Amino acid sequence: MDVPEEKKIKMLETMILSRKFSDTLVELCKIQGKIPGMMILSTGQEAVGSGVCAALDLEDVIITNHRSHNHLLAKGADPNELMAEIYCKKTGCNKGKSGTLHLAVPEVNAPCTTTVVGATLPIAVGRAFAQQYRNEKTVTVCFFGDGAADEGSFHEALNLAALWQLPVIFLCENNMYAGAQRYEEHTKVADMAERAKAYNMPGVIVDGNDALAVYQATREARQLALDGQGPTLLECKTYRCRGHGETDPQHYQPKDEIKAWQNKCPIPRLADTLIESDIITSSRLEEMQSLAENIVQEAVRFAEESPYPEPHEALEDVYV
Amino acid sequence: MDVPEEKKIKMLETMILSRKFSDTLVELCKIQGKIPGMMILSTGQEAVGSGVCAALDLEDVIITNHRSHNHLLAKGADPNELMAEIYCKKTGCNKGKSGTLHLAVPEVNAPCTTTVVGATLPIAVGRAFAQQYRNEKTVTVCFFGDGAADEGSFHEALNLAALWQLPVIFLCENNMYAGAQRYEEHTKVADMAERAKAYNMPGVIVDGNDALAVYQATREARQLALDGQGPTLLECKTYRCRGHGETDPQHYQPKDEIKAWQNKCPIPRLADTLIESDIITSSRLEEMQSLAENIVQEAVRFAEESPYPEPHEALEDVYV
Amino acid sequence: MQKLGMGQAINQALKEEMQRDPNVFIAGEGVGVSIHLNPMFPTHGLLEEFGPGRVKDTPVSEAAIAGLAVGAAEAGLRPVVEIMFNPFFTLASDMIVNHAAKLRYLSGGKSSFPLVVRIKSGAGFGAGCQHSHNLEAWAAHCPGLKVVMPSTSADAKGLLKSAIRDDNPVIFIEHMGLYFAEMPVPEEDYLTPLGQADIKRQGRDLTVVTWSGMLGAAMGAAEKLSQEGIEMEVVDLRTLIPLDKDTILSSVEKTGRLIVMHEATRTAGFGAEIAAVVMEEGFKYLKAPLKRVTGPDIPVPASPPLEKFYIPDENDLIQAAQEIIE
Amino acid sequence: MQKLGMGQAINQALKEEMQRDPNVFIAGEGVGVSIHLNPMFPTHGLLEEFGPGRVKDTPVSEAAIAGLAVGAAEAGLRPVVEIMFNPFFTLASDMIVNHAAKLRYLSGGKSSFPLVVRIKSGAGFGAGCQHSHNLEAWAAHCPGLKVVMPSTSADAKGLLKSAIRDDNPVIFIEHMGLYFAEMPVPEEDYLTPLGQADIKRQGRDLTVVTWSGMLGAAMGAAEKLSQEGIEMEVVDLRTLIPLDKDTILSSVEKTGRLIVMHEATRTAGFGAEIAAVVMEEGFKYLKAPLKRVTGPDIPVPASPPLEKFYIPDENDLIQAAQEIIE
Ligand SMILES: Cc1ncc(C[n+]2csc(CCOP(=O)(O)OP(=O)(O)O)c2C)c(N)n1
Ligand SMILES: Cc1ncc(C[n+]2csc(CCOP(=O)(O)OP(=O)(O)O)c2C)c(N)n1
Ligand SMILES: [Mg+2]
Ligand SMILES: [Mg+2]
Repeated sequence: MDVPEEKKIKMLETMILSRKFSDTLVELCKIQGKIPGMMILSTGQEAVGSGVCAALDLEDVIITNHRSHNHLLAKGADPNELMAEIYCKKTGCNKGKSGTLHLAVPEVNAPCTTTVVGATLPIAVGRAFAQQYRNEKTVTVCFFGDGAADEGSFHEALNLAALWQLPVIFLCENNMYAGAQRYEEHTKVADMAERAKAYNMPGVIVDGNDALAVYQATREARQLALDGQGPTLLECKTYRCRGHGETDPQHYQPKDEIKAWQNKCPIPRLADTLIESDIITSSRLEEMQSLAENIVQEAVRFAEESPYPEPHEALEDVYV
Repeated sequence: MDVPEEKKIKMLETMILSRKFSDTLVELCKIQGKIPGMMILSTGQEAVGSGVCAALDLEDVIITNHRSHNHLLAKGADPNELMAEIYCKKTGCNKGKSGTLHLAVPEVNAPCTTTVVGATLPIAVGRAFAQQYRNEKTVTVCFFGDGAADEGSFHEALNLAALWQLPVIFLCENNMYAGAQRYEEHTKVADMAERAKAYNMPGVIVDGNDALAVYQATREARQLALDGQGPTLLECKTYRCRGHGETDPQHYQPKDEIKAWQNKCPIPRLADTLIESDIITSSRLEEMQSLAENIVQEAVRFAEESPYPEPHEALEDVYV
Repeated sequence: MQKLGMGQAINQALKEEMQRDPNVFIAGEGVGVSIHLNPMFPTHGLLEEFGPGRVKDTPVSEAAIAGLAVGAAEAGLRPVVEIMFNPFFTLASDMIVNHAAKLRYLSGGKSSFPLVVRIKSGAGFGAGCQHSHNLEAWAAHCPGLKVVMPSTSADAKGLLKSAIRDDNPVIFIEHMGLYFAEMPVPEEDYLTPLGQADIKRQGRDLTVVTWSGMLGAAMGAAEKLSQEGIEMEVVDLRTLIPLDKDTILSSVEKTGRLIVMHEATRTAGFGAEIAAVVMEEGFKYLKAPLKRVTGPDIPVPASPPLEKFYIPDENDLIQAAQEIIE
Repeated sequence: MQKLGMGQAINQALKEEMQRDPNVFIAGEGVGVSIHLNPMFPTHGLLEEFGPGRVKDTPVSEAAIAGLAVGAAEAGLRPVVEIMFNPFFTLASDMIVNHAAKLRYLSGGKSSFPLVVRIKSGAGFGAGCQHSHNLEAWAAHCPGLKVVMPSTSADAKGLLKSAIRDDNPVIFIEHMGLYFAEMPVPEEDYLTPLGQADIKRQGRDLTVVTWSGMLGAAMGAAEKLSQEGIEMEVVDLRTLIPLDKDTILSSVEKTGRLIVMHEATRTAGFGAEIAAVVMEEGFKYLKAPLKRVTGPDIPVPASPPLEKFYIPDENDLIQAAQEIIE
């Protein structure tokens, strides 16, 4: 399957934007009191969210987890509102109720983000059930980490989705760590994709640092789902280049391992491919970068200038 | 591996006893007010509990579920105390606190029985962990049904047991139904043993109506566990000849399916083998049957004559 | 008027709502093909009427069942899922408490989760504590959830229909003992509003606030007390959240004496909340300290005399009433 | 005397008990290798001291962690397992509530389950409601469990050691805010008994009953009220189950006025239980209705002004005290 040129460009753009967004947050969250809560980034993993979301229509749904920024930006969430929410401001996409961890952006069909590890999966099953129930020609993508694949909810969700042949893609973003635990320290199975067999479901492994490969695998899984052939477990192998969160000293991650993966950074990799195949020029790449820079600057400005919610607003939005 | 003769005899004895026990309960629980609670039996599945437990030492542990009578009798639980507990009498093995569903018999290393489907598995992991921690030369067998294999607890338990190479045998008693649901209606995977792959654990399928095969498979899994090679998922294929419980009209179980499996009854099957191979005579078989008859009669008498607990005893045994 | 057990009344509510709104579907263990062929059970016959597309039998997977409801509700469907017995609420509780109850708030009000979780509860079946464990106080302690516990068939029908049409997640707890007690139920389509307690019997001498399986005992006790000249007002709470404080407080204002009765264990049960509310807002009305008539702080035992000891009954209430009147 | 944060005090308790009893082991997510290299955290350095055989890092699998404790405890080990944040108690709750709490009862007293589940809790970190949700009332409503919530480092050490030596399952809830507040802790091996509240400050005018993260606010408020001439007695509950009714009731007998303060949401929180107990057994002592100072009935929001609004503080307590005194 050939990847359309505009999709390739789109992926590169959202990856560059995500990286700029993250890099900016790295700096901002060092400033005491600026950004509340934990800061969990996906630096180095951008090919996954960007590759997946480029393969989706706006009507397709994603359900994402604590490491969501790249997924949401790639799905088209407004950077200003995201940044403002990360700042916990009133203008944030969730009025400051969520903060950085549970960003919900129903406008782009990213309606539920949950930080409970493994919880994305049963919810995605429900969301995909609604698509099947209403005969929609859409799918749901469920993001989760390798650590989440050890939660009971993974198992229940995959079994049910396979049984009912729901239009859902279980997207395991295997970044080789779950908190401070290396992959081999939390499971004996060599590849998470192997677990698909337990549900008689296709399991696919893809190079998660290759946006084009991620795109293609997603398209294929999406087609299966739309054809009524049910779910796919898609494992994207990538690497968590930064700590679990920004306060994590990464003492357990070998320095040379980090280095080696930094060298496999998905962004230059895709950029080089596009330049080599004359899809973009290097000056276009620079434009993309400065556009991303501008977007993020603007988002920061928007967030900084926005007010905090008033205390009593805490009482709103509990019930309809 | 050859099955020792005395083990073969033992298995036949406990199967006959279990069946007599169940058949008696079938009649008793028709009598209004005689036996409280649900009556859940394993008629036709006796080769599983009897085959497994014959392969264990007394020091080996079993953790069992709502369909426990055969497992417990085969492990050596006292029929009088079991029956009295099923009658909810004071002399029951759990003083009437448990009733038929959660019979705990720590004396024979059957310390925890739980009716929460899937809950046997994490507990068995803990029990096997203790064996490993203390370097005991014993194993834990965890009984559960095919339905239980869809619970999240199954997944978490198998992953952890494999990771730590715990001495546990996950014994899936696949009786083709989970409540009113046929196997194919609750999962897409052809064999539950296939799920072992998801944890890089051996998965073994055995004819659950063949006590000798169950014995042998258990011995092998036990040896692996004792050798420090960790857990095995052992699927015994059998059939639930009666309803889920005794009030279940079995309207969803095809009559001829039941008939066909009744013809595969594990008891005559083992009895015939033992007679044909001259291990027992048919008069010995009759003796076994009347011995079982006596044991069960005596258990019923014991239970009937025993008093109920005094109401205020309800307040005891909550805390140490 | 038709006479229905509570299971049948729930069945009627489900049927009417499914006929009315194609977005309503039901899911759970055995909600379609069941081990019970019993028309007294809530989902009896619905598979035949609505087909397997809307009556979904699930594997034994409580977290997935609840997650199904959360995800489908976000999409605008109106799931009514069943948790077979109250203790298994634990297995669904992350999805219900951390998701159904919180995701709307976390979205800043953008998403809503119009779902109902039906839970069978109640002791009295000799099944023991892994089947019988009343956990309504857990749900009541989680902002974002509504909690409904009907005690009559007619209320069950009207309340379930309201719950299904409510845009919030509703925990709907059914006492199985009531499935078999036939009571009058209006034939027509009616809604009983959530958040309104119902005075099931007027009285001037003391108030008992109760709900679910205990209403019968309360009414029986009221009858007997009346013969002694003590008139007990029986307030059937019906919904725990939102809590109808007004009805409770006016009743206590009138009678000056309050007993709370529930089947759940005493400590940190929902009776404590009633006590606290009345203490805070109705202290001046009280002529005597409140009493709680509840299950003792033990797991529900299986043996009949023990289980009977566990379940609060008419006599316990009568005794408490006599003490409080003195 | 050494000054320790509560995390360090817990660390010391764990270390001493592991040295004393080879049956004690710890397990959980990141209890060995952690994303925090911070000596203020409870399990810091234990892996190095006791090795991977006794300090078990687990996968992200809360049900398995709790099941590990249940099974190992039945065998006579003394597991101390950690649930990372209180909302994830849901995921472990079947194992804790239906098994740890009930299996002894179901065995007729034959088996026991000497295990400790340590749970990190508390708002104030801007992490939002899926990390911050105080659920002690859930555990307190489950007979078979003991529930401990220390508010000082010294108590935490002594209570955890008692919990580990207790033959019952103990839910031990730690407020993370207290990890970083250094307080004096005796060096030696001592046990603080479960089931005894502690009067942290004497007073004659009113009583506040509180626990865990709220003690600081209570002490602060007491100080300020004292300057106005109001002497507030501060009862630190320390263990919710078993509940030390005697200490609460004698304090209320003395002061005649009661406030309960907790961080958890108000409705069906454990404050309600205190209210009910005092109403039932200390009604005659009360000169004014009880008040509750608690989190409002909302999920914990992330944004600082909203989270601050959520968390009850000194001023809320002072205001309630002034109102109750009037
Ligand atoms: C149920 C639950 N348990 C524990 C945590 C704490 N926690 C947050 S992220 C994380 C690791 C998750 O690893 P993985 O699924 O691989 O995702 P990654 O962080 O690597 O993207 C843990 C344990 C949580 N949020 N939820
Ligand atoms: C967690 C939980 N959910 C539901 C039930 C109700 N239930 C009891 S047995 C059963 C079916 C179990 O099927 P399986 O595991 O195959 O065991 P079998 O009854 O066939 O031996 C169900 C759903 C339960 N006891 N526990
Ligand atoms: Mg990971
Ligand atoms: Mg089965």
